[in-house]
Amino acid sequence: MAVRIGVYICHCGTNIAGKVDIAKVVEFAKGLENVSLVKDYKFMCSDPGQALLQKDVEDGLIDRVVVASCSPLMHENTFRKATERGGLNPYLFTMANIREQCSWVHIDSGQTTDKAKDLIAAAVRRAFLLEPLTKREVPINPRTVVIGGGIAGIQAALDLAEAGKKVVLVEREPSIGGHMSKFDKTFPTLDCSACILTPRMVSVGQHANIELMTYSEVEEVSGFVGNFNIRVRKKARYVDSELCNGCGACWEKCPGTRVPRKGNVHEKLSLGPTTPIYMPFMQAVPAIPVIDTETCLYFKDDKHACGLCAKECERGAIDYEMKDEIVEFEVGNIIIATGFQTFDPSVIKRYGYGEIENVMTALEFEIMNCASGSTGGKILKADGGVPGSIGIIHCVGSRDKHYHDYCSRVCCMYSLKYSHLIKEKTDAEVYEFYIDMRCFGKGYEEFYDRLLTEDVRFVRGKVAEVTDVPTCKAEEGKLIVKVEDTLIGNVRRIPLDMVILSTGLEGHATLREIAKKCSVSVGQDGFLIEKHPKLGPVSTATDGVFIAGACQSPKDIPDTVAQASAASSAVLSMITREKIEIESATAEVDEDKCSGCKLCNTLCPYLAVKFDEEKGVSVVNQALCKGCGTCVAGCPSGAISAKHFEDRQIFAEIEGIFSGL
Amino acid sequence: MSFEPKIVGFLCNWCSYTGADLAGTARIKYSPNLRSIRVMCSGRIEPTFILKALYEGADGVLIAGCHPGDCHYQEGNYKALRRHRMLRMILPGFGIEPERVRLEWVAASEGERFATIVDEFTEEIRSLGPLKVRDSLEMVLSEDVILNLDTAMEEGGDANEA
Amino acid sequence: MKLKAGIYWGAGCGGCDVAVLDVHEKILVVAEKMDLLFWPIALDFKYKDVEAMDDGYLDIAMFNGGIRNSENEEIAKLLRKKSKTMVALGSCAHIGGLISMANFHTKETIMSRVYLESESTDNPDSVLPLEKWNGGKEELELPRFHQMVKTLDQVVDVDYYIPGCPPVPDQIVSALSQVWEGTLPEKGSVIGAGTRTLCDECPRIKEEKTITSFKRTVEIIPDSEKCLLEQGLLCLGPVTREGCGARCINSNVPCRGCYGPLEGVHDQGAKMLSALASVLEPKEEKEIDELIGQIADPLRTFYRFSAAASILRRKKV
Amino acid sequence: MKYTYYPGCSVRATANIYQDSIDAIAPALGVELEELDDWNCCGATAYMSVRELMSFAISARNLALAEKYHRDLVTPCSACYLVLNKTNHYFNDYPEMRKKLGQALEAGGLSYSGNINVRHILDVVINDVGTEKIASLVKKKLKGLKVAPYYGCQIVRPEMGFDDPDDPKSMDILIDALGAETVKYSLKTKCCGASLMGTEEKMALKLCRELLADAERNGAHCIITLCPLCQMNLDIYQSKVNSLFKTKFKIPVIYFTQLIGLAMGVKPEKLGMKRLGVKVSGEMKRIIEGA
Repeated sequence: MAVRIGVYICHCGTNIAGKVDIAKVVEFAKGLENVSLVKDYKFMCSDPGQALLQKDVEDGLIDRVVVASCSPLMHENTFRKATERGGLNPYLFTMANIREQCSWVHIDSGQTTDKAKDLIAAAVRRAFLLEPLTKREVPINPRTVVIGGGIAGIQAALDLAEAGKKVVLVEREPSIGGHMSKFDKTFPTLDCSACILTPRMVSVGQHANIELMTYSEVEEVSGFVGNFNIRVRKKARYVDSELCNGCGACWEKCPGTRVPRKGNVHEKLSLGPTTPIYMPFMQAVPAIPVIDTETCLYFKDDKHACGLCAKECERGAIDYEMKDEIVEFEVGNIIIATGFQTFDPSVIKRYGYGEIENVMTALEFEIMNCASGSTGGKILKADGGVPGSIGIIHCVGSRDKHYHDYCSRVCCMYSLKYSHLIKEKTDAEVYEFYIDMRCFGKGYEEFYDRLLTEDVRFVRGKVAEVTDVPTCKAEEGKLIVKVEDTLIGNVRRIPLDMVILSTGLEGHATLREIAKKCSVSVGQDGFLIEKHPKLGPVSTATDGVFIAGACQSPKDIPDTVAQASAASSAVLSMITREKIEIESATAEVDEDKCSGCKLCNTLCPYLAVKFDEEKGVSVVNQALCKGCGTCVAGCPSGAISAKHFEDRQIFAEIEGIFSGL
Repeated sequence: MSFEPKIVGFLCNWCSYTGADLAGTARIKYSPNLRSIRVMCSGRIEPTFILKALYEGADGVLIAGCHPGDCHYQEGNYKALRRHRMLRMILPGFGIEPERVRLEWVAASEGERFATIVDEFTEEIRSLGPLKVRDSLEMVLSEDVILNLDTAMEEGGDANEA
Repeated sequence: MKLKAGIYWGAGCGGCDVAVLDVHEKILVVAEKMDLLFWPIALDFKYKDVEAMDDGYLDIAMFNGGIRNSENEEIAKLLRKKSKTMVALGSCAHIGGLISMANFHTKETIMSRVYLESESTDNPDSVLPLEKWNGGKEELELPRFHQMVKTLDQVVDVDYYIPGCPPVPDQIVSALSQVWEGTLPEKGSVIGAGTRTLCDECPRIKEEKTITSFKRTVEIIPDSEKCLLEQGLLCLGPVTREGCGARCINSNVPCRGCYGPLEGVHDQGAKMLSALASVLEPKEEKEIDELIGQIADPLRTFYRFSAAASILRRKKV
Repeated sequence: MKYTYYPGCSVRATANIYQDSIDAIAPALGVELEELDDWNCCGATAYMSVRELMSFAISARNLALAEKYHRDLVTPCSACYLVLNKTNHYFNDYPEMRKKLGQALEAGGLSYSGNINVRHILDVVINDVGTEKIASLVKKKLKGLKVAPYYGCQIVRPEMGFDDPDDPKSMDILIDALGAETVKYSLKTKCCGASLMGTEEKMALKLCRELLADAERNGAHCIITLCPLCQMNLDIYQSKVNSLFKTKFKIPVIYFTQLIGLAMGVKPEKLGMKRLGVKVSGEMKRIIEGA
């Protein structure tokens, strides 16, 4: 039976009709091959507009639908649904964009009308060749893996677990807690970081629905939404977690050290024990030590003479023979929460980090402030003395063309927190060297105001250099910060005892690797790309993979927690659906045509194209395919076709564009 | 009337088509010479499509994809880039200036850039002049046309005697 | 009843006719089944013999060679008229063949190259072929040299295609047997060849491909076990129909594409280009250009046999 | 390895010991320097800020001349290195400037296509000759000699081309290759004040003092440099620094090429060692003569 195409032309008020001569376009469309009816309406997307086409479909007047209106990105779904309600396969509908890419962007109304005609002719030709596609559903495994056990991962895991869903939390380090566990106080409220974090860590450790894998890394992710296979490497701790009770006898007697034996105060900074067998910090979850084989005397010595910890352990938990273990499991969804790492300031030679004593990073200063750390929370110079003056340099590695363009969003605030802590703990003079103060969060500006009254010197200017070469008596034995004070218009040299570099945040070194495993893209800034910068901040281009926290962009704790909860609720919404519809417009191999040349095998970013050794042909895993069409263009024999974007459909569109000539 | 080029655009759904839509939302004005075809990824765009568009009457073809590193499908745009570089090599053999096929990266946020590209490209094509592959082919074929067989035989049947 | 058949050569090298002869003793089988009523290269027939036939008199006409001049085109039309089934035999009739690389030049440049400029030309008076010559008493007419090479189906309706440069003799017999056995497929089909690309019958080991350099056949002795493309040799096998028995491949030479593309592939050269570009290693423009710069004469490599059947068909003037 | 050599004015006058030491070691390093015929002033830094176009045109003339040699253009002087490179950069990146310079050159019967690679002799020594070769030529052990590598400002600003402008290491690795000891010298790229010596002498001397003091504080026996202006400033004006600031610096400031020569066992006279302002003495003398 002949194809009957219905063409609906939208006025969009005057948005289209103001520039496109609708009457002429209607006349034109009536003359097109296979078009059996043409209608125009003020607002096609309105209920009556949709009803118009729905009814024509219902009445059997047409079996293909073309709507010429706005962008398909705007209303393709709306009209697909209307088409479907009328009883036609939704893929038998197509759209001509005569608003965003036509009436809104051109001046001459004649040319705009001509363009609208061409676009409609193209859509009509395409419609003629459209094929119905079947909707496809896959079941969703209710278990979720959360990669990363910082505050983002902890929050997401707890949300899901509380909702009664099983979660596997995989953490790279020996304990969960992430960066937050290294903080003493949190801005702007100055509540104790450990006090708010520890209870959550304990809940994670004890929750019946959470399986915790610390000191573990995701090795491989395969499968697709609802049905992922995860392979995890559990690194050998050399301490049996079933037997260990965390008493600490092992590290108390351990003769080795992970820090330089003769190092200064700053070099010896640590939160937990500095021995090779250690817990990263005292509140660690799980409270089980781990042996650092790089520094452990037993492992360093071929004769394995030491073995002291094993002798000390009453429960016999030490196992030097322990090996890495590979664990595989299945999940339905993935939340990536791998967090950030801080910028390494040693690349900025001018600031002298790593070269000059008493230049330290923010994170080191953070550890020094921790009451349970190696200085007992005291702020000390490298030689153990009390600093009389401290400078804090903002934007180290951030807002800098040479390193990262972006603002790291937390440095201003933690720098203010440092000023406050320094003032609280010492009599030191404090300088903040800033470019702009960015105090945007709740209570942040108030905190800044408060600091302004705490006798902190704010110097607006980017620091040129930090040096220990004096030019006068007053500078001898000091660090000299050279800075242009832009508010007084002078270059200043300020001698100080200590300098803190407020280093920016960057995506973790392993982020690209994990992103690749999960088929998620990393942006030019080094962070994961979300599905939509505004409307899809926790989902990604890969269904079933969600992101939370600083792996997406630099974030403070409240934003991280919020995003983590958003990610977990997105996962819950997936789980509750039980099934998910997946892309219908996929690529497909005609096995009768495929010669097994394997050219397409490397092309798929989702690894959906695989070679079937038995049949000797390549096959596209329909559940994995996202319909990009790269393999189709790469298939030399034309054996792969792209449903809904077939060669002949695109050819027809091209012909349509020129059919009016 | 001055020559109004007709340009076919192949735009990837996620960056370039969205960027083109943004130019619309922002009401940025640009030349009306482009007719876009939406594909999911610039990796889908085959040289065949471009040749087809040129054959059908396009004076120029614009391929637009996500910026390197930003592809929604990770690496489709690199394939588009390589295909484009190779296509450029063979176009002169068909008597077509490689400049008539342009590849650009347009991000979803680059509405203004999209408009500028279309304007610039339109002007470049305008200065190159009309292409008219099909017309030129038809003209050549008409020079070669053989008279209708029956009439030919009636008129010159004897000439075939060998 | 015996079938009535005709074989004709258009613009070609005669290789296809030789391939018909190369069926050796099977020619007897052919002779048993068919009467050859027209085969100018082998037997003395005249055009007027064909003209004298009733329309549709021949059961099958096999036309090899491309359409280069008015004579080729006239006889193609004549044979079409006189035959029930029209078969394009060999690459030239099928997709233009090697001779259609001439389409990358104009008629004028070809004429001046051949009759004026070539190193072996001795033509002091710069005489060019004339279409008409008036000798006083009678006027002589020569076929007109056309502007471009065309495939057979660009001038007449073609029922079947037997590809190859030349077609494998056995495949010719098997195609013909389909005629007398009445097992011909749908009109427009390619017969005497496979339905997949050459990689299917290529015995080499194929792996996933990432191309980092291109080599010419003179530069390396390829590993005879491994895929030639993976070794950097530009093999058109992936984009070429099987059926030849991988003749070149088995001689350690890459496929040049004479069997043409599979159905649904609109342009063999562009498709090869697309597939090949997909698996190149570099991502930076400069590196890409460096790599593809290693391909010797890409245009004529990709379109060695299929220029006339390509989308653009010829160099635009 | 053959290069076109652009000496610049300094090494033919105030810094002729630089030229002598280059001449003394180049053959052994396998470096052949063919002097650019009819070269003129590089355009110099000061002139550039007064009459930019004129200055670029003067500089571009050298590049145009050098193009005929089809080789890299090598200069020992940091100021020449900076100005010639800057001219190249402006010529290649600013069409307007290219046009104007093209016209200027044309008026003088010259043309330039922008393809000359301007290099510093340190770059050639480190990256073309290589430290391996240099180490193999060492005849006199300089063990115990503490050397402060001083790069100065012009070679690193705005960029160096062949090394990290923030923390250049080329001379550091050279010192190691010669068997001497590199002292930590955090002021290695700080300005020596040369261009101020004529106008703001006190400021310039103050800058010199800082450089000398830091070298002394870090235990340096000598400073090596790669720039004729820096060398002159720190060497000739050392006594003036001493009298103004009541200091007692006695730090020889030599060219890196001289240090190579010493290690290769070239006679000190041939290297111009006798013509230094601050003579070699004390520990350095002991090491050099004793070895």
